[in-house]
Amino acid sequence: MSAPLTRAQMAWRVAQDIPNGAYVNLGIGMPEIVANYLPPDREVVFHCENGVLGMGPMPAAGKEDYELISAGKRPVTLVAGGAFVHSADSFAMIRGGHIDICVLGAFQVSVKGDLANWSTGEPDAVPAVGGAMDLAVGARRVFVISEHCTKQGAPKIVARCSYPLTAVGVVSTIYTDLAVIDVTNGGLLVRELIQSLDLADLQRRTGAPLSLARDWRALVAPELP
Amino acid sequence: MSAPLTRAQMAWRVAQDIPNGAYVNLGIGMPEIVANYLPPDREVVFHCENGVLGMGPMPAAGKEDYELISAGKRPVTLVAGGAFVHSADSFAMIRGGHIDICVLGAFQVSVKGDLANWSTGEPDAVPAVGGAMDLAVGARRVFVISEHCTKQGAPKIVARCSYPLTAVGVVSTIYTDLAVIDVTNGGLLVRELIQSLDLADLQRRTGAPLSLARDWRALVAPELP
Amino acid sequence: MHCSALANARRVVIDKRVANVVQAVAGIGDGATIHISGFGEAGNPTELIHALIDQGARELTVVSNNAGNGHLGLAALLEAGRVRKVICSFPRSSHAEVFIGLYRAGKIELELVPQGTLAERIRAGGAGIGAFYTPTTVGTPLAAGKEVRTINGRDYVLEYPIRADFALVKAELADRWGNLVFRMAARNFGPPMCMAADTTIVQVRRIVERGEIDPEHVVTPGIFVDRIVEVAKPISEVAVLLGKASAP
Amino acid sequence: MHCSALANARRVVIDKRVANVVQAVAGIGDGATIHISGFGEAGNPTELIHALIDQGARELTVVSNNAGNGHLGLAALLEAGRVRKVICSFPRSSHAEVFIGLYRAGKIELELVPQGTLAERIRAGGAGIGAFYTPTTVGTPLAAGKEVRTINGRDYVLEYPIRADFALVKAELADRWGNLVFRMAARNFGPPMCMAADTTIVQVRRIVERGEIDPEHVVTPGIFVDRIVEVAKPISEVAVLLGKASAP
Repeated sequence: MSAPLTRAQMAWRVAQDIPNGAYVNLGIGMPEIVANYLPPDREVVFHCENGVLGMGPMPAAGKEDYELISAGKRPVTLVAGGAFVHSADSFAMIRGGHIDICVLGAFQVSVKGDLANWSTGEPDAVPAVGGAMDLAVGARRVFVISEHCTKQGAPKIVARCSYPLTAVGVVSTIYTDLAVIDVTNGGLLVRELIQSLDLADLQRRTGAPLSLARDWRALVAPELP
Repeated sequence: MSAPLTRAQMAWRVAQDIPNGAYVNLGIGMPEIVANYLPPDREVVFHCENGVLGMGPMPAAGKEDYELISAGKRPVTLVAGGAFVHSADSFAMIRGGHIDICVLGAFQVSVKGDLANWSTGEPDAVPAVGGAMDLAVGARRVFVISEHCTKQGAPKIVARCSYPLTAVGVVSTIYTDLAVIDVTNGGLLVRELIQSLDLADLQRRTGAPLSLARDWRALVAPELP
Repeated sequence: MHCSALANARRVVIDKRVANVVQAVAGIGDGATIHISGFGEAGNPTELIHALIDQGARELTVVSNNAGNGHLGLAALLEAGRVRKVICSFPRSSHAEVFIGLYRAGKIELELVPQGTLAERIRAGGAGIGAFYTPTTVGTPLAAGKEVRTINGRDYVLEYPIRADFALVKAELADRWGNLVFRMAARNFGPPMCMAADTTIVQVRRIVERGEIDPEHVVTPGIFVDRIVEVAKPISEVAVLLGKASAP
Repeated sequence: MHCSALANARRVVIDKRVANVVQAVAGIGDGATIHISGFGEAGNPTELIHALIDQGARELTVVSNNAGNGHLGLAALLEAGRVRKVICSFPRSSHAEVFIGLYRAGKIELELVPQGTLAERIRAGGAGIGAFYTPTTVGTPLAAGKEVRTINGRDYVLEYPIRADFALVKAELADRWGNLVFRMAARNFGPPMCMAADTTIVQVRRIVERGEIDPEHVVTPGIFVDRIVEVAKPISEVAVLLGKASAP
């Protein structure tokens, strides 16, 4: 297979990199569906910044309880071994470095791992940040999941973010529909690439210099509904 | 009656000034016995800085549980409506101004309400402060309970503390075996005085200027065992 | 600090129950700063807010994670024109049309605070902390004008506490001493807000006897609570939004 | 931050149980900083401390509210000459003769921290706060050399977080995910210390099944805990001090 990954496949790809035992926060939007593709033998604890530690799957229809919701304000469930905490304690978990992985969407990511995902800076936009800035600086590793380019074809991986920043130098790995790219001190390192592209193709779609990891692999994902 | 108050009578006198509904922390030593003399119609919640809110009386002999102790490390009980919290939350109560009254012993109190009660500054002393500094700055009102003079007859109420300070300008009222004295912006105001002394007598035992409240009263306490 | 007149102690008898939401919100004056608990539709003290609307206080500053949903609760308070300023982390929820309209019309002030910084600033207000350094917002527009300090090689922004004159909070159970337990994700900002207001007002589904709440399970001890009122069947904002219930 | 190799994640499988106290304290190296829970005789992880004595680590810095009682637990660790420095609020307890002897002989360093500042510095270490301003110690010898800042007309002292390499904590119950509940006043420094160590090691009276601890009643969630070990009948320091039990 060689086509760009679907959103489901991107989420699946991120899920493969979440190790057993990790404490994970999934941002609102595409990151939320990562939970659906976790390999069944993995035990992972999902954290929601509104104070739910041990988020489980969506409840059955009719069983929704709007006092048990995710940060995205959808009804969820709690797994055995979960716990409820208040907002100050929840963000102590985040800011204190207790969340192993946070998966966030992005408007832009820079070559230095700067993240812009909360505001496009348009003058009439109503600004809203939620927990994004705390998650970006606090999680041990920040995974970005995002289409490689905007709908207009502009690169989202850039030399320098033009949108207002969420946090500076925080992104570990970028998972796009075309590639998996580590942000390293030596720059952007392509670890996986879909088979229909070569590095030059990917570079044309990217606003910052890429290099190919010596052990790079083909980015392949199963067919998913 | 005209003699200096006994320690029990001093504790009784402090207890009369603890209003219904107050959240109260009693320091280690003489302050602890204040609880014994609370008028029976008062509902007061005693806080211990080790995380006990709602401290009750001592347990019956043989019923001691050394996981339920006061800040003075004596076995206590918990009243209905009490709660256990951890040390950071317990001191949030103290530092955050949620304790209405703290009763502390003193080596010295200054005319400005400075308190010295944790160290005599002797060079070979092992320093130890516990929660005294947090209580002194955090409680809404600090009551000092202390003999008026040292065993050697030196005044404990002074123009300026010679011992290392616990906190600056925090004492509201001083309850001694001779008098009840408010610390005010205008200086030390004697509100109650035992009948065998007049102000000049008290002044000779005090290291800072006193004035007598217009509505001063005799300091009288019942006979107590 | 310098007065032994004890008559005006804050709490006269430890029975914090009031009869109804009208009494619960008594004394909230124009210009007050008010903490309002809740995240999305969980933990909003909707009945207290509606009592506050009826009570009439104006020019309020509201501290809350969101800025109201639909036309109920905080959104209704905004719509009634009572709020001068909102301090929140996420005013742009899916049903935040009231706030968005006021904001675009220049009729309301917004102080945008990251959610973790908001929670910590409120906790600091309740815990007597004068200010604290947080790594959140370093290098972003939200740090503009703020002091930045490098500590152990990492940059931090200085943030100040947020205290309120009143906190309006929703909890699950209370006893007459004001001990509280919450329910699931409705806990959110309730506990820190209870700590950080001069007067903390809590609506609960049920008031139980003193001693019924296990002292190991108390989430917010009564020392942080001033008034409690039972609202046995609070409105579900989401039910109204989804058309499954009607507004009060 | 810049590595996608995932093999070395801190937690490989969420079963934090270890078989015994020897395994529990494995890996504590010379020179480590160690949080030790407890206040007086309540909440001391005595069996973990004795395992640490047997394990042999030296030149330790210990953070604990007190500095040991009698000749057990922390006092025994001090007596064995393993501790270079103690950070505590009240080292002069009624049975603190071991610490007092070492201190007077110049054989141990002491950093004296007011109890509330100690608790808050530990919490800050666990919560990612870079530093904070507290009113405690202003104008006293314990503020010597520290930055003082006036905020809203009140003076505050700047204090920094205290993190440890390891925390040794005693709790009551745990499940295999490391969720904890404590017992009465033995809770004290346990929860903040669990948050503020690279590796948190907890002895509990009983390990229960996952799900047995009500999610509303969890005091320290497992995210803050790395290793748990069951010590069904922990020694009572006070019973030994009072001559009602013998030392191990």
